[in-house]
Amino acid sequence: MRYGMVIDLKRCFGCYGCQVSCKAEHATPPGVFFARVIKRELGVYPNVRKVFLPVLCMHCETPPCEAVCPTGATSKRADGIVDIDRELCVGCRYCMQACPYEARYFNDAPRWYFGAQGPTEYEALGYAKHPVGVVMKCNFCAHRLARGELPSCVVTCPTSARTFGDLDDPESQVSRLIKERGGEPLHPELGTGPSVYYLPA
Amino acid sequence: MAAPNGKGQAVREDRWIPSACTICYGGCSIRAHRVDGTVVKIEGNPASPVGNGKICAKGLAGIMLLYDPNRVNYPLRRTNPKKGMGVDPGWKRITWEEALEEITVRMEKIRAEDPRQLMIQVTTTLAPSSLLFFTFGWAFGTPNMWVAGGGIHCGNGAHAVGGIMHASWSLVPDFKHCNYAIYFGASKGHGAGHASTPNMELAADARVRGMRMVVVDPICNFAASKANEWVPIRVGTDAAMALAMVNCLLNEFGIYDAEYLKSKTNGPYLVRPDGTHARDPQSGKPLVWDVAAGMAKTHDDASVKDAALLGTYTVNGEACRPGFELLREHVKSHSPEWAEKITGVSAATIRRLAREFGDAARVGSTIVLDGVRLPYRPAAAIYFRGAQGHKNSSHICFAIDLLNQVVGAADVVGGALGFNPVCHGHPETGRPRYVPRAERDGLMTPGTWMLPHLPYPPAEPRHPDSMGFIELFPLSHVSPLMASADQEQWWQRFDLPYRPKMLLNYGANSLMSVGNKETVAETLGKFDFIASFDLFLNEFSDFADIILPDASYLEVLDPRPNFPFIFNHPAGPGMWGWPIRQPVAPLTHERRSAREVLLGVAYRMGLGPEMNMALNVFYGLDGPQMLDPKRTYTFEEVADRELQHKFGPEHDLAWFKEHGVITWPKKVEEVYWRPFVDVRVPIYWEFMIGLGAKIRAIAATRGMTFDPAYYSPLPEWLPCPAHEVKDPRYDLYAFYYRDVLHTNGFTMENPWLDEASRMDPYSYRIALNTETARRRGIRDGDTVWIESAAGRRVSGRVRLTEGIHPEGVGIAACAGHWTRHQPVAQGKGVFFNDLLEVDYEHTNPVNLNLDLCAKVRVTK
Amino acid sequence: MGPLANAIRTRETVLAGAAGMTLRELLDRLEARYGAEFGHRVFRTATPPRALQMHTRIFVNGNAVDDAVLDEPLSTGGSEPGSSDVLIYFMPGASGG
Amino acid sequence: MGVFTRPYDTLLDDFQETARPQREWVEGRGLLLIAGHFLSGVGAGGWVFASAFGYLPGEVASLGILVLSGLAHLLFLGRPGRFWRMVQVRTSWVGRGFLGLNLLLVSAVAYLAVTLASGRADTAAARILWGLSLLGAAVVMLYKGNVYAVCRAIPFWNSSLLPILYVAYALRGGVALLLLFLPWRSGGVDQGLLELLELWIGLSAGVCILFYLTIMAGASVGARRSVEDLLRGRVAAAFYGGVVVFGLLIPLLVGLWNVVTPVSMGLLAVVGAASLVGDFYVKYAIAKAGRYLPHVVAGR
Repeated sequence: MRYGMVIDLKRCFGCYGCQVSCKAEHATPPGVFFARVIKRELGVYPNVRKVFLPVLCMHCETPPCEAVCPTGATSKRADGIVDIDRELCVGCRYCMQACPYEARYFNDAPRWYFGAQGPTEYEALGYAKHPVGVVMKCNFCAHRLARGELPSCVVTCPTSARTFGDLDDPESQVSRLIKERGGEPLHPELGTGPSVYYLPA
Repeated sequence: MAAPNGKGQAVREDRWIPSACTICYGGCSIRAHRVDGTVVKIEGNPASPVGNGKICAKGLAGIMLLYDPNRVNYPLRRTNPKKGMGVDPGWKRITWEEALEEITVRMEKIRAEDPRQLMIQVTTTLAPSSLLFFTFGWAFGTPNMWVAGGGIHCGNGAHAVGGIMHASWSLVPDFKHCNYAIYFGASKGHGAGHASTPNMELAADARVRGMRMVVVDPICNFAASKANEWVPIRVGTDAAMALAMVNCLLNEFGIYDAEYLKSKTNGPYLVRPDGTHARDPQSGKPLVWDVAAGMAKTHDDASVKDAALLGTYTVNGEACRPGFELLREHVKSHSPEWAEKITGVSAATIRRLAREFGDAARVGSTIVLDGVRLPYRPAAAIYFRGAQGHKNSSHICFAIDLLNQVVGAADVVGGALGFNPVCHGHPETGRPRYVPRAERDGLMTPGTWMLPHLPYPPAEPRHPDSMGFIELFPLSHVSPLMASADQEQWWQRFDLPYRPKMLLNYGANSLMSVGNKETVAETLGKFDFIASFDLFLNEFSDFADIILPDASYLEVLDPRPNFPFIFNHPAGPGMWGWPIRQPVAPLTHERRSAREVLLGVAYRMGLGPEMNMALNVFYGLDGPQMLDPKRTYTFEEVADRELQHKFGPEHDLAWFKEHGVITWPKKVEEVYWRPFVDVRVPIYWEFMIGLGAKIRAIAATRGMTFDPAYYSPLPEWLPCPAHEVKDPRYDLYAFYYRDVLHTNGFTMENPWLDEASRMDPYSYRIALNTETARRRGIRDGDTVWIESAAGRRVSGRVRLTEGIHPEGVGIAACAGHWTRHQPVAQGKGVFFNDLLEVDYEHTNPVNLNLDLCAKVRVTK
Repeated sequence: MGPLANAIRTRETVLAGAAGMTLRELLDRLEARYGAEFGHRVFRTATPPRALQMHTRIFVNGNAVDDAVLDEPLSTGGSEPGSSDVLIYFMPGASGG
Repeated sequence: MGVFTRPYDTLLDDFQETARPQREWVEGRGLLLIAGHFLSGVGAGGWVFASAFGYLPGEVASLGILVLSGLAHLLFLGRPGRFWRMVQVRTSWVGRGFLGLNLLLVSAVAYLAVTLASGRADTAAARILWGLSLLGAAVVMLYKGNVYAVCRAIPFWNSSLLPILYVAYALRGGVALLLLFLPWRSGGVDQGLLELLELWIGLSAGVCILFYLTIMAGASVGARRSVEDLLRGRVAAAFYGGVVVFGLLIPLLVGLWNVVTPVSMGLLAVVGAASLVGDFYVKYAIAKAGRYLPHVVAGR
């Protein structure tokens, strides 16, 4: 059993649905993005196109973040999810420097979206989940998986660009998509063995 | 359940409530997760075809709108009598009773004097439900109502042509079957707008399926980036390119669908030398030439075997030619080489695209769906805001749609589809039911429409008695004269017997949504009194006298967020869905639903009978659900009757509150209706000749003139004022585009969307071509001035990009708020509209569409 | 009712007519009484086919009717025995989007 | 004009950069970590030489500096109270550094206690403790460079040269620390001083070469942006002013001059001070120049 995600770059057009959906699901504080969208431009006029690359924690087979963690707060679960035990984290941010996918965020101090106006009803409720002084990141919406639901970004994606499933099962939709459409992880040269694959645009 | 929540107590309430989004007028179906009275998540509603459980970033961010501490919580009254931009009204909290009493008294006085002195202004965001405000206008007796957001976000030309040619508000490719879609300044499926989320998925499916997409646009944006080909075009010249493509199809490749043109268009209608139809003396019906019989017959004569599309025939002693022949001849002068000079798109490219489009259409082919053999034309030409937002609006859309008409790719499998022009209703009740029908001259009139006046047949032009002169220009929807610099001049010349005294505003920030702020501010200054329903104080509020704290879309009831289906219900095959919008969070403070308030005011004024009748008309209520003119109702009761009227007593409001949506399958003859409905559409707009003459006869005497070419029966390319600026210092075309993260102005205050916009390289920047910038010594990130030839200036930071036409200056619309009452929005982005002139000269004299481009120069 | 109500200064009027009178005949009589403005508000064109204006709605005994029944005899079943309640509603044009 | 002040704005602006700059380990509280790295290097180096020369003030100073570095590290943490958890030495260089520092401190303090008590440094206990302290010092000097070097996420750091460079700097820092004591040393010119100077100059030459190599390596791989930052970008001031002028030019000139004709002790102390300043700026500049691996690059 190894949870994995396939993101179809042919479908994605950079609407930021995943980013905001993740925000709403996890009530992440300002500046924290378990999922986000990178928008860049390639080519020279008139042969140019914008590239939309949604990123999140890649839940690597051999996670560099886990290797460098001095306390063992970061660990890989049996189902392939790389998770952080926020009770063990000392907040040295070594993992943030080690992660080639910029998937980790440090919750340095309490922050609210309306700043001095204080937390909204929603934030007061949601931010209680996030201890200050530790590192946080995407966990494939483990709490939703436990309820038998798909991750928030998968459910919301207006273009159905995201497919979630078991990479160990060759018959799963994720495995088939990777095979049929030639899925590739981000920075394969690093040998981190990501569980998130991208289908060509 | 007893899972602990953030507050550590056991959860008492944990519900998912189905409703409808309203961050943009897409109105996608949502369900809100409420825990102990707090909305903790918004998701799409999988039970509804309006999104199928998907929802975009804007919709997800609704929570931050709901709980924004900057919202208006109490009725406010100004204490400072002086009105002006940035002048603090000195808001003082008052009671609802005080507010309503003052409003009622003033309106009663106005109604006694002349009801037309009341102007009603609403936002596009809440359309179609905001049109409910128009029912109040009808009851009150004023014709002066408009969607103020329309100035920038509405498509007079797009909708009118959509209505005339497709019996619908807008167009999309048949994503399920189309193989070749060419977009002219449209983002359907790649951003906000009608059926926003559903189209995103349909477009993505089409990409994966292999639909080839070509995007003709000055900027390489969301649609263009996903397209197989981006064709950069000079701003506002789309009509020239489309005409050249039609020319290639007809005169170079000889590709056209004769069968379709003969039976479904007025192509065979004979045209006299003066341009009007040859008509049957008795019935007055247009004549066609029956080649088989060798004689002229009326268009609807069943004995016509083979109506001629080409040739010259003598009828009543005159040499007459079929409309199609005239079209073919007309476009001859519009060669790709001619178009290249205007559009900057090479003749070779235009030819190639025309060829690709023509081949992709597979003229003559058929396909079997649900056991029915249907015409199969998997090619579509789509236009929207970008293409139509110009002075030549009508002709641009007409010219582009001719591509579909010529190859018969209109509302057939794989072609260009109007949004649901046909609905046979729910199987149990047969409601809602509407079908386009043949009107004057056998031409199509829509089965339903968003507004009281139909695009075809156009009403008789009349001397105007409304502020916007829509009686004079019957093909218009939104009139810039409602807030133009020259309105007083025209009112005087046309002896408008009254002047606006009071403005009732519903959520529109017209100071930013129409054009440059000085002009709009001046028109707002003319009102004695302005009452405004708002979520936030905004730039417009500086001119309001009373602010009424509105309930957000998450706090109100609306029985029809997606009806009429021609507006924002997904087109093409699939399911019908009629969701409702209902409160997902309790109303707090002293906020109230504007709908309830409005109803209350009407009854309070003794307008009960008029209001109830207006509601009967608006909701199409009759029989047992008809509102009794003599009674009063709550809005809940009205909604309940509306739903029962459409879906039977068992599907009342209570049922909908629980289930959220009722669905039933679309029939193939509803989706691909064209072969099943006996109507024709005009490829030769003969009616424009008479219409133009009548309008000129009324307008000319008052000094309101226009180039007759705008009313020619065949499309022309006519330049925008921007194209005619001679001063060489102004060498660039500023245009706006719709960012995927924002719709209209109020999303700018949403911190989740603001955050994403600030991570986005383009949202808040002025897009300038790298090479263009280099020649001016402008570097990425520089702050520059954009100055229009008319001397209007906006400032902002530059983002250099290879993805924009070298002559283009691209700005995401609706940004640049300066009100301190929206701290998140304040100072973000660039206020594009400030570059726009609002006057008759910049208005299309057919549909009153405001020109949305400006010739500018960029300086550091 | 609606704006025209102001123009013709009345909301309700009773017309005696032979049973079997069609709606079109009724409207023609009203037009004769209230003039061309009425006709313009009711019909799209001055000459046949005189289809009803989009922004005019007519209810006969509480049922909305359209062009199809213009030339059918008015159904009875109004508030008075043997009579028909005919409600004509005029909307002003609106500038929308 | 938004709701937030600088850090949030910077964070969002950074997302528009092709290669996002690293800030956690250099800005705000991140400066504490850089200080910690600097101090631990100087302290460890200082201990090695001071204990080798048996120069007590130097030994004490080194230990003081090591304690300071420990505090700096501690205060940098998001949850200092949990510092004792940092014991994962199997794969984590931070864990190793933490243990190395503790080993060094404990054994060094014990060594001093034993030698001062007995007055003799050649007892078996003393030798063992000294050995342990040198082992600890070695780990402390080694771990810093490796902490950076293993970060493949930040190409400029991800270089095998970095550990060597940091060790060299640590040693040089140790020597520089001792130079600071020259003014107070009894007697005129002695062996130790000359050895110190030659040692210092040798090491300086070494760091020059290593630094040059590091930059060249960076310029040829994915770290180009970082090198630009260093040579002509947002880190240039710290690089030229701190690393080059303070850390290399000034001390080298004075040092060489002194070899020709001996100058005042005070001036030699300046060599040490300037060299230490440069030492700090090396850590600062390299950390600040760190940029994350870009994800979208032409051709992708």
